[in-house]
Amino acid sequence: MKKVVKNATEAIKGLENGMTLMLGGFGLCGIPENCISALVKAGQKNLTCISNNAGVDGFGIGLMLEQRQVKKMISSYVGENAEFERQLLSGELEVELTPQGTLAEKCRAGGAGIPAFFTATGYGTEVAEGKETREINGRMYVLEEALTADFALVKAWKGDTMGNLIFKGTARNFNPMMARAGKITVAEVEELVEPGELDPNHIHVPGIYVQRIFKGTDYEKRIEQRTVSK
Amino acid sequence: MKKVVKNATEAIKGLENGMTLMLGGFGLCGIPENCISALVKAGQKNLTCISNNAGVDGFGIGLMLEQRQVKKMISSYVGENAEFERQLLSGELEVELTPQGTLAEKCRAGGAGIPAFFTATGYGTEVAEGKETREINGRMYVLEEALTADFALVKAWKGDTMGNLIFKGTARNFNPMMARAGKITVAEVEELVEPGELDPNHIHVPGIYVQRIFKGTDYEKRIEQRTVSK
Amino acid sequence: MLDKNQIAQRIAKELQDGYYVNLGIGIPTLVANYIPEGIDVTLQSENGLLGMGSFPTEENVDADLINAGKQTVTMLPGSSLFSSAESFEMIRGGHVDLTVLGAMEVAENGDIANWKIPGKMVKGMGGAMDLVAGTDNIIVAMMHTNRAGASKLLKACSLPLTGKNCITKVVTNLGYLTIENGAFILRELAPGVTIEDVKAATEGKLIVADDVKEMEF
Amino acid sequence: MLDKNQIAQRIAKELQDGYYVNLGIGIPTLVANYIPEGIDVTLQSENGLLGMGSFPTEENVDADLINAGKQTVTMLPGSSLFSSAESFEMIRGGHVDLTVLGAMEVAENGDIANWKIPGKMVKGMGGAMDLVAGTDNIIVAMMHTNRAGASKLLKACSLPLTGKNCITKVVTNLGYLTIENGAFILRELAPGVTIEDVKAATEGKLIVADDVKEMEF
Repeated sequence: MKKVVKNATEAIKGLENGMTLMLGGFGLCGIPENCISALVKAGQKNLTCISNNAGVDGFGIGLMLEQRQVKKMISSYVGENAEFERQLLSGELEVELTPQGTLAEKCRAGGAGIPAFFTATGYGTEVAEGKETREINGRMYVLEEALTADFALVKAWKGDTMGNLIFKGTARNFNPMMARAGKITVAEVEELVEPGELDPNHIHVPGIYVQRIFKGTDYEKRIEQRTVSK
Repeated sequence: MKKVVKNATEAIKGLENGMTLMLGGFGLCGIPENCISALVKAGQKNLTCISNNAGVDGFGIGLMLEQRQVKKMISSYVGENAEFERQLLSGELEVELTPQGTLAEKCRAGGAGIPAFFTATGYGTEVAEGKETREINGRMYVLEEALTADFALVKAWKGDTMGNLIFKGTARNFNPMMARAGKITVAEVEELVEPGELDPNHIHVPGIYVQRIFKGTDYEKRIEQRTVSK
Repeated sequence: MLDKNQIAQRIAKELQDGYYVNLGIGIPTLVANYIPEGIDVTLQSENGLLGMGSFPTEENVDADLINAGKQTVTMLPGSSLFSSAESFEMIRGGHVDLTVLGAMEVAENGDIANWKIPGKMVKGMGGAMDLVAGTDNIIVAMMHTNRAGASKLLKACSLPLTGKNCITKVVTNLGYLTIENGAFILRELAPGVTIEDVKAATEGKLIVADDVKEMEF
Repeated sequence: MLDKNQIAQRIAKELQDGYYVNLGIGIPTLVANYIPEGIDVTLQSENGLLGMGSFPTEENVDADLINAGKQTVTMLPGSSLFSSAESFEMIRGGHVDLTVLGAMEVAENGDIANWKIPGKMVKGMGGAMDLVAGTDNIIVAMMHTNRAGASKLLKACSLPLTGKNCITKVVTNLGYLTIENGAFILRELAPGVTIEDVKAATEGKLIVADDVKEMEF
């Protein structure tokens, strides 16, 4: 059971052109910075990226967009990125906008062996177009299908060599569900510890979901809206 | 925001004949002992109880069965209770057997606003009889509906006065999902602390789901299979 | 006429002790500044935080602790942290007592449009569709008319919908209105605003409540 | 002929390094005693524990730490605890590498029956239906015939099913068989057992593999 790899480059081995990826994070909070850097360096193309947001110009998934690596984004909000807008308008990039809760649930379902579920979210809107709808107990619902990915790239605070993960603050966000929905899940962590150092009762993602893990380096953790009070 | 009540008797106020209850626990591990005692004392009848198991003779839900309080059980395994068997065979008690994972997911769905979901579990068995089935991506699935309850009675290890809960060991089991699926969720805890004493990152059930909380007393924590090694 | 802060202030009067509340970006965020004395309210941030506190001091800024508007925030005693899936279990499951959000258009049948303008760059709906589908009690906070002076309270929304038949309360710069049985009911007038002002600014069916009164703060 | 411990021992040879394994009650539980040297296996208990250790010493018995058979257990370094919903996400989502469970009947098409005998008290399926639907790699551990001497490897199950077309491997007291294309393939014979013995005890279609051999331990 050797899950520990040396670095991001080794962790994304086998990640090929045309694959579907999940990338954890909300805005720039909790994104897999090291894996994104390795992807930009490796240069895979035609990727479908499932991520709540699309980064900003010059950081996060924005870096992949600049290298024209992304064919399609599945996201709930993409409004912080001028390069994204340019590629979308020019037709280079495809986007599938999904309500944030539905996106989270679709990822969760993908890891949980639930191929499809009903939700009231989006009923009567263009999100429901082409999808099955039905009345259940007097209310209308939309049938949504699960998402899975060839690679899920997640970022955790602490992890152990068996792949158990703990997140910090709101950097948890989409990471836990995506970790469960990847055929190969790569976790980059700030602290990599030995089995037994994490309290079994505090683990957010059990190691069974994680295939590769490494200690990330040089986290920038860029802040989008630095708001302070006195 | 006054969630703290004095004891189990106060906590189950409004729990009436004919209601549907969820009771946390797996076997006798993590069951709401205080609430069950209060229910036996209060004597409500014709209850529908959603619980993975049905207790044993003389303990847990077994105590409610002895008082003929239960009309129907929705469970995955009920094999440890002779009184249960007697009432079932005599027609006094109804039982709806549900696969354990489907039961857990139905409770989770009930709290999560998912009215129905597809699962492969039970396809081709009598569990699927009368239910919609369909092929998704080449595999057959069964449509299962969510469960909710008038009262969810759960047992946690620690809780704070805002209703945040932390469980211990495998006493977590069905408690978190049931806590989310009760119209009124009652949590009994071994230790009741002030807000801020529980680490926000360790909380298993956020207080938003819990309407009433109290410090339980006299936990017996009976063990069904005391297995030891030397 | 109300300014943005006064709109927030009026909405804050709807808060009840013990409420769990999700505040959208813009005017809704300002509601947090006017929570009445003695009322205990817990703020939910859909990126995974219940019990959101104020902005941090410079020394306490933490890149790993932001709100749904991507602003740095703090926690309070009793806060809890969770995943996005859990966050929307709360929202979709109806556990949030009140959602306050902005809108581009609201219709007399309770439809809301607030995420997309055809021909303009689409940013995405974020969590808005889940919030309007999941919460029973929703207050829309917005200006009564758009910059071109056109009504935002319409017979039918012209923009792509965020949700159908879900809005029951609207607070604008002109007043407080409820939506019932296919009409806007004018309940309260902002100081200095007349019934005629509201009529002129409302395209949808408008009914003036018998007991319409001036708004109190 | 194998005894229960030898059945478990043969199954343990199927374990691979890094496997996450769910062991059912009965013979399957015994597999844990025969995990080969150098093979690191993590045991999943569906009531909410990954990384199950041995039984506790008398002093370490904890009523809050049991396995799916309701027995007191221990944790190991690297264990994790979780809810029943999470546990079955693992199982249903195909994250468990191997499930070993007992059966009353297995059919040549891979159907399994192991939870209900009409006319007898029903105890319930517990997690068995989820395990057989969720795991690709399932080994059934059982006696080849029942107490009355009737075959348990059948053309079609007579008892209510636990799952359809899901079993691919069966280890019995007589041998090791796979299920492929609607037939039992005899791969290994237990010591002292002949092909004729297996044929006589198997009601379903039986094919003897060209390279059938005596089982090694």
